[in-house]
Amino acid sequence: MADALLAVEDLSVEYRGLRGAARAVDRVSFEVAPGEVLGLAGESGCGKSTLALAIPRLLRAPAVITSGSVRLGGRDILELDDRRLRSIRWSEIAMVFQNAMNALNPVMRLGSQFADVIRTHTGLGRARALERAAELCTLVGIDPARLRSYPHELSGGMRQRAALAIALALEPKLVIMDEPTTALDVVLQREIMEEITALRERLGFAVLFITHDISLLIEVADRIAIMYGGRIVEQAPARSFLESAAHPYTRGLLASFPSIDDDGERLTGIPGSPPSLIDPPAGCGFAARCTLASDRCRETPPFVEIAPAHRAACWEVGA
Amino acid sequence: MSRLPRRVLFYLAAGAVAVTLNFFLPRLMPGDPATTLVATYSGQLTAEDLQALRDAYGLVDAPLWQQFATYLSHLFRGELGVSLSQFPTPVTEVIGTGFGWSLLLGLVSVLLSFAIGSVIGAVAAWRRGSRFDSIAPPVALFAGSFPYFFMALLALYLFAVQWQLLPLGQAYGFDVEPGLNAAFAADVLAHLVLPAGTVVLVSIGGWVLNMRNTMIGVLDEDYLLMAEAKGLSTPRVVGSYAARNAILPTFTLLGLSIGNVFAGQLLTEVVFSYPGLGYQLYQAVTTHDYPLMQALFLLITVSILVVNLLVDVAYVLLDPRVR
Amino acid sequence: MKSAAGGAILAVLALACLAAPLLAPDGPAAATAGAFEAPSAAHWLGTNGQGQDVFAQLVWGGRGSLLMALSVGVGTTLVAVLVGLLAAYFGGLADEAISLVVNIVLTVPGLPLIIVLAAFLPPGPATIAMVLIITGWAFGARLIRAQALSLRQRDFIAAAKVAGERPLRVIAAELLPNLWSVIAAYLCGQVVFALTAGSALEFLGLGDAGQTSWGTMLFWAQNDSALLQGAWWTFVSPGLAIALTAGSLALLNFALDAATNPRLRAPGGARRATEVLRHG
Amino acid sequence: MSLLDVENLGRTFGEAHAVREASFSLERGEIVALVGESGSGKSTTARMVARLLAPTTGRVLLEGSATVPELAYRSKVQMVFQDPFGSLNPARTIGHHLTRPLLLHRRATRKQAPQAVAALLETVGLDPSLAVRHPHELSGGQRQRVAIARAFAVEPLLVVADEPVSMLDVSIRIGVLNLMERLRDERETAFLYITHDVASARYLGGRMLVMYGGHIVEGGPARVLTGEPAHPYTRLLLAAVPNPRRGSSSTVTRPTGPRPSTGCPFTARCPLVTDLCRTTMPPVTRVADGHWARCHALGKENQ
Repeated sequence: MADALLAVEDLSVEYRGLRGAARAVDRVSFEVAPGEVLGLAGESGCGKSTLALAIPRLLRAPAVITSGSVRLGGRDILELDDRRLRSIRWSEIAMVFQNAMNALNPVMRLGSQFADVIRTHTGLGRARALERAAELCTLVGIDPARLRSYPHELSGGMRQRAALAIALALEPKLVIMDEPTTALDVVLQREIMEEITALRERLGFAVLFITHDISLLIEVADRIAIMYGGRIVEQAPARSFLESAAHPYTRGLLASFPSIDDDGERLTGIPGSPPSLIDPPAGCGFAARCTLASDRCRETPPFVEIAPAHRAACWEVGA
Repeated sequence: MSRLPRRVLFYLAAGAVAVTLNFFLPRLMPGDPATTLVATYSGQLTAEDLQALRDAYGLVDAPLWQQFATYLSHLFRGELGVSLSQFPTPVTEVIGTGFGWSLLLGLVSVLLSFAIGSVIGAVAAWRRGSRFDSIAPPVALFAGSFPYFFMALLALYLFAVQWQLLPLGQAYGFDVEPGLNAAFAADVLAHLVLPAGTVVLVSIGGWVLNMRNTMIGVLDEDYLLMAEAKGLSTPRVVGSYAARNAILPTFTLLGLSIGNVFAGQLLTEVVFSYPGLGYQLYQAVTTHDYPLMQALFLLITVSILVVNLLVDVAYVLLDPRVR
Repeated sequence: MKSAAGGAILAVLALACLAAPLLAPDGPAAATAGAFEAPSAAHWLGTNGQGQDVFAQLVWGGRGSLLMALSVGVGTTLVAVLVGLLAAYFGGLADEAISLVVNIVLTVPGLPLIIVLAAFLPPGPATIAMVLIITGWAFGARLIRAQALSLRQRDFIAAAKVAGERPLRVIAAELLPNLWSVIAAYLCGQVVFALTAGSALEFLGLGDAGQTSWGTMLFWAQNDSALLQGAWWTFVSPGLAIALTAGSLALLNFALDAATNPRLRAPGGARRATEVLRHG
Repeated sequence: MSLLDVENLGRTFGEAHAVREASFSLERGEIVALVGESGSGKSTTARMVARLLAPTTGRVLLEGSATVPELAYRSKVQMVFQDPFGSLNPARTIGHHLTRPLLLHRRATRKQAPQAVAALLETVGLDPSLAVRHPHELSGGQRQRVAIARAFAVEPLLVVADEPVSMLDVSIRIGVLNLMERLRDERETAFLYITHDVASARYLGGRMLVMYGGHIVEGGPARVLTGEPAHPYTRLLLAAVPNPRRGSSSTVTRPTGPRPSTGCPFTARCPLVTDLCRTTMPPVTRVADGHWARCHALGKENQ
């Protein structure tokens, strides 16, 4: 897509720990169009959170970006100097973290946590910034009086809404949401998801939505990418995802979700456990657990298009 | 403010324990406290003085609780008894300026070691894994485990005896006229360098380790990540996000060490014969001046309780979650 | 590496003291030379105010000091572990009462109390040891209680109950094994505390000046104003001995502490790394 | 006489009523799922059944008796915990975890213990060589299987499983759920399965009890409750669960206030709330055979 908002090319991240380097993200490429919701799903250890932090360059030692580029609106974020990097953070890329309780500064009132980011990027006075904060609160359904409270005085749902409001403070083009509703109960999760969909339709920002819950993604995302062993193994439109999923791991994952209205067929899940990131197996990481595995799988399968806007990295499902 | 009343009650209880302990201290001595007291000073004291002494300490042969009652009544009237070694001057007079000197030496050494130690600790945490971070903590720990009085003796020997750069002890020279003038202040400062310097050297290690461990904890928190993601300026991130949270546990430790100023400094005051409460306690112990000893012990304990209470009050202001 | 260095220094010191009869056969008190003789071939560390050989005093005296430090260290650690575990396991009223006592002992100043107690009781190493034990256990009790409390909430303690274990067995077989490293680190710290505090008391003249120990050596150095005579070896030798022992124990403690709290040693990011590696 | 009868169980912490009037029973070989959001009281109920927590009111009968001695109760009722990293002692080997219950309940002598441990590990699909390992060397899924093996060491009649799979990766969860089901079939062990995930409760089949605000508000066969729920809260719960097949989601009421102390706990969020609901707790109303709910709205429909 020529006019992609975010274009990630061949991005790799390594953890230089005590027992050798672990490649948490391995030559990942994907794009996000303006206003689009790209879902990124995978199990723990697949590298999705590392990828989320790599894009705005928030990774800290021992994590190191070893290759690739991250273009936002044409400019490569990895090349920016510190000052320009800071200027695009939050104004163009904002983030919502999994546990808002830890993401909000416990000793600072909510109001100042809105005001400091608004004033840093817009130079508005404190009063004007607090007015903007009040607007944002009403936008996400929080009583503006709450701006005077501290994070521990808010309920779980309210904290997550506040984090969402702060993320939208500067009307960013892209919001990266790393498991934003995983810590919430299912009813509260539904409310926050509807909140996000409504805000997106109104403000038109793009979302990189990261979660382990594929059924949630199928409802909210436009396209879904599946990560395994630090790589994207499949990417397809959300609408037809259930029927069109081709990669053995994706199919295995979909077969691991019991549903509300199934006819009681037995599910199998996926035997074995995720690959070691320290000395990753040659070729396809899923070969050890894959029923279709063959000698060919010792070479890394290409990430080929098997249908319009539908790509997968597997020899068995290739063209 | 639910936590504060409970803390005030605790300090009152601790105060009561200290007072009772103080009452029983002389009764710890083998044999009857009165006779031992009398024996040590029988030469210099007349019969009525001895009797006055007995009354002063409720050491009359009344039942214990009655003795305790008279002891308490004296206490509340501020009469801590009469010093034996400098009979008959009341103890409060003997103590006199000791409190001030202890406070001066204490505050200077604690605040200095806190400031320097915390900065080194914060830098070590911020540049985790660097060479600096692998050297600073063990060196700090090694210096911290040095026996203080040996280091003080060594410093005294080198700086005062061998190179004669600094005064040998006392709080100020005899040739200087005490008063609010520059000369006197300069002289006090000169006398302060060695005692305070040695305390700082020994206690700086503790602060380095404390701030480093606290900072490492804080730097791993999500709100630090969010602060950086918000593109806030580094001073803002370090100041109101990292330091503002790291200060909390450090503050309680600061409170404890200020409290210890009155107690821990005893060795410093003895080695440098610095006329604080600690030095006076040492003199009282060596001259078996029990009334002075008890009064000093009580004063030191009460000062520590007061300081800790102040720290608790301040802590409540610092941490909204505790309010 | 650090713990190896610490261990080595400690071993050398301990061995030297044990071998005192061989190294200084005629005992610490023998006045065989003039006062304040500088270190020489005959007297490696010179002589003190009474003409006694400083090296002999150091080696013989070390026995007393190290023994006292060890006994106080072990004593306070035992009390701390006992009190801490009891408070943590039984909780409720017992916990409230014990914590109150611990906090009071912690707030009441240590050194002045020790000095006043030592002044009232007959002087000597036994008094010093007893006084140090009475006042030295409180911080450890609070530390062990906090650790035990956090462990007690963990599910494996509830699981042990569900499996039918009896309370005392749960403390001994399930709780304690997780506390060894904390207890060992605390023990090291306590031996250092006992050594320095004990020597300080002896230095202040509250010990038994007749018995030789590193602390009393410093007392006599101060008393004979060795300082003014320039006889630095009389106080540097015991001082250095205490410092080396304390330093090596501290290094041992640091290594133990780092082992028990990996976050201190490995850089912070490693916690995320370990999560990635562990799942990988 | 059922295997387990829970009669009017209640528990308060200070003035908070964590569990109120919880009553249900369990037969041998039956799986009953206790479903609810956080704060609904489901874990507290589980801990009372496992005798880790004493009830404030009501009682738990095992095979008809409320006074079963401690060790005997433990040999019949075991528990599996939620956090795979917290439920095994980091300082002990896997072998130790399995040997202790075997010895305590005399299911094996010290000499037979190693073979018994190996057999237990194989039963839960683990390689016996893991016995010498320590918990930190195992993955989350493996640890949870060890926890299940430990529960089965005493050949219990009932296993209380408190959110046993919620912290596991999705692909591994099904493996553990299938294991629980197989053990139920092979050994006729009953399970009290505590979860917030309605879909996994339905997958395990058996009966389902829905808890809200400390009360059990609906009970019945899992398939029926997920198909035609009677209680408004159960309907809300099912509507909120992400369901890829259903597409767009229905609107959900928003919580408007704290939970009332009198009357039905759900009044604050219930679309059908009336004054009656605010004052009196709805009685148990029979909806169909083995399917009941506590809601005043039901009362009117049935008249």
